Amino acid sequence: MDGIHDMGGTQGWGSVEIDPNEPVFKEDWEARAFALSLASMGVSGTNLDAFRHGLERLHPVDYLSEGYYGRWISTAELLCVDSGILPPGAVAARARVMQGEKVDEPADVETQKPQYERGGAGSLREIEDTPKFEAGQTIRASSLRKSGHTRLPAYVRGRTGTVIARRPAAVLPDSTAHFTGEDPQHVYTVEFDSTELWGEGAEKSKVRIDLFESYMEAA
Amino acid sequence: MDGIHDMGGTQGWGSVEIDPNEPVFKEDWEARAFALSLASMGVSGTNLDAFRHGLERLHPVDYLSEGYYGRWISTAELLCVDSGILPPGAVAARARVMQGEKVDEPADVETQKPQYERGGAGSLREIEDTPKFEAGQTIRASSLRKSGHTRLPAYVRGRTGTVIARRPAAVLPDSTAHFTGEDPQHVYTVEFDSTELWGEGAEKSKVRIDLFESYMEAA
Amino acid sequence: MTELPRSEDYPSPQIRVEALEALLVERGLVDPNVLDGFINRYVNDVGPMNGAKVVAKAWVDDDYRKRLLADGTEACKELGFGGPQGEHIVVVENTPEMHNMVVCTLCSCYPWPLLGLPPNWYKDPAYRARSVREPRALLKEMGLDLPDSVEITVWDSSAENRYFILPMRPEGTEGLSEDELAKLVSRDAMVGVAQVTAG
Amino acid sequence: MTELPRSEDYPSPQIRVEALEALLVERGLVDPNVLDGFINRYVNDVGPMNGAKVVAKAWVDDDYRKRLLADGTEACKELGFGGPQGEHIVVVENTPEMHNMVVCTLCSCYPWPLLGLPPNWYKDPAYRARSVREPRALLKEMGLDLPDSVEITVWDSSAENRYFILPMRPEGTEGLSEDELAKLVSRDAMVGVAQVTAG
Repeated sequence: MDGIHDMGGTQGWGSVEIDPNEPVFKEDWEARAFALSLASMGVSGTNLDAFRHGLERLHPVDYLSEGYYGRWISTAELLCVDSGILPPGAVAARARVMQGEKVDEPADVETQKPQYERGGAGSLREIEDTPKFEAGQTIRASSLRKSGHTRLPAYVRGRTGTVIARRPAAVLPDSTAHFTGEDPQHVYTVEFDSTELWGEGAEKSKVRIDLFESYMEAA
Repeated sequence: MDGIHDMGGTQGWGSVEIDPNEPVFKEDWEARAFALSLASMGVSGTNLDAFRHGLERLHPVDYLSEGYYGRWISTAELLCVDSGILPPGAVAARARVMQGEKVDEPADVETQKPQYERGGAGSLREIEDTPKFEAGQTIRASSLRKSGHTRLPAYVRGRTGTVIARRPAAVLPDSTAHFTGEDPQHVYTVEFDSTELWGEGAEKSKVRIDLFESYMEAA
Repeated sequence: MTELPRSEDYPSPQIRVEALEALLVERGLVDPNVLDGFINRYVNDVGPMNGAKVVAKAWVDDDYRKRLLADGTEACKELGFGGPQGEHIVVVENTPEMHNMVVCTLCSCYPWPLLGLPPNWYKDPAYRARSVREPRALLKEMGLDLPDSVEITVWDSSAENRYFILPMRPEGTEGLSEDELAKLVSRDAMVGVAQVTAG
Repeated sequence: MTELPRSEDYPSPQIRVEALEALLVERGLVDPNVLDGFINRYVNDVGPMNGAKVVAKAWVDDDYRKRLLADGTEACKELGFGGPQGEHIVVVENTPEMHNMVVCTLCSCYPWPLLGLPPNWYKDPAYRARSVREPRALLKEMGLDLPDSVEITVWDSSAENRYFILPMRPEGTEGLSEDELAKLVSRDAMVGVAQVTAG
């Protein structure tokens, strides 16, 4: 989807501060949010791609204002509610109860974990399809915009680059995030020149990005 | 620039609420912000395009959180400081003084209003250049990304459409906002099919958008 | 170029408005009475009632309707409507087959002389974002459920042309005067997110 | 699909974390000890010290360096480093002519087994946005001012491959042991936003 998460090349964000003494977690709740988020994928029967898509489904203002682990805990809740593990509103109600309010907690609903066939653990798969592209080849990234999850960022869409390597095949996030199957595909690292992406006035540099085979066409 | 303001087709924003009894200004300060913003262009020697670019230069989080007239008053300040009409920090210092804090207000600086030649009031211009395009012609919108101001939204870049009308020539915002000249150009209304913009699964509809001649190439 | 502090570290917009006005007035750069004049104009004199007069006249006077569709700027001037954000007005007619609506995806350009300042929904990111991608779903959520047979065209005001919708005259209004008709015409119908009803 | 209330109307993330944990524990779906284990692992056992060992070994053992560049996943496993977010590790070498750096523009993918969880700057919108468009200006602001003669390649981790930078060994470290070298190697150098200095 064309959401706030797709940040490559967007402008106006200001500068980056490095805090050299930053702890792994700034606050205890962030550590808990991290661990619960990892657990949420298993208990909801979803997967990493669905989790990433969950982050994208948050309202842009929330995405920007909640912080990294704030986004994670919202997404963990989203996946649990999607799959019926928790009823809608359960987390907010319990949070209010914990803060001393008198609130009715919603009753459990029927679980509806996603049903789809997994080809193994993790995301890498061995496939027999003949690769469509090879190193050195010129390709164009698809210019298609999708409403669902995709890992093709807007900044390379429709742009021309060169394949520099083929990587292990992997499940297609566009399908896996929506539980319609794994659709494993070859993955390639593609190099784009900065002037192709940002115009002649751009800093001279290269971007190398991993693209799934269906994101690419021969150019 | 590729900023948060370029919202056409972006996703995740939720639904729109209409308040049928909404006043023109919800609060008095909004009315004042509106009037001051109109005045700020004149006193800073800038223009409407620079004002629009000022809105885009706000940090994305501020852009989303300050509200419409909040953005305007920030931009009015930006233009006054850019042109040296007010020293940097003057508004914040005065605001703090008005709230009872003891704060030193910064001394005035030398004004540096933009110097450039205007071809008249407003944005429309009469030009003698032969129009490059005509109604019925198929064109492609430029796919160029710019760091400065532009009125070519990302969602039509690189997409193919049909010219439906030529409109009065007008100053090019990309130049005028940066005071490098007016560069008046022909302007065309171009129709894009929703499937060209958003893919085959999109709602069937048309978008008609005004493009400056330099945003277009024959297709 | 100037960079402002982030809003979280900055005084509220409300107090910054007061501060900016004071600073500019002290320097003799703005006159508070002129500001009052701007505000008064857009609170009291310019608003959807202007556009409604244009629509009502076009409904009762077919010659005017033709002039309006041929040259919106001039036809609006006939009724005394022009000025900032109305340099070039293009009027688009809704029909039983084609529904038109207006947006400004990049900011919130709007035909001020005919409609005044834009309402919050028009400035909402959701409206700016969704109108060009899923107008039918958006209109339905906003209360206008168009049959599939009606085509939708969305006008994105990306330059200095300002688009204004001439809505369809509702049935059952044959006996009404121009003034009575004008009272039926809502702002939202002239932006293309509603239709006019007989009331 | 579920839509959550907007954060302004919602309890704070902090209290929602407690609520979610309580609800899942009550239902027997998560074990707090397992959560403690996850946290403990990434606070204490997995972090940049892992990557630093890989770098130091590559600096002192040229055969290892070649294996590392040829098959990062296997070479990291030799030192015991693998697991989530390390399914396929690709190691890229910085040279006097070519500087490499890593980003994930779409979220914040990062080679956990080698570097632990990403620091805030890596997750900052400014880093995610600017690294692919103006890497040289960004690196300079972050303290790494590269000569114009050095080319820059930015690796955007958009799929399941995880990129890891083998920084240049600084001059003046000829006499140091592998352990001493590892202490010099900073996290930021292994993401490509800094260089290693002799200390």
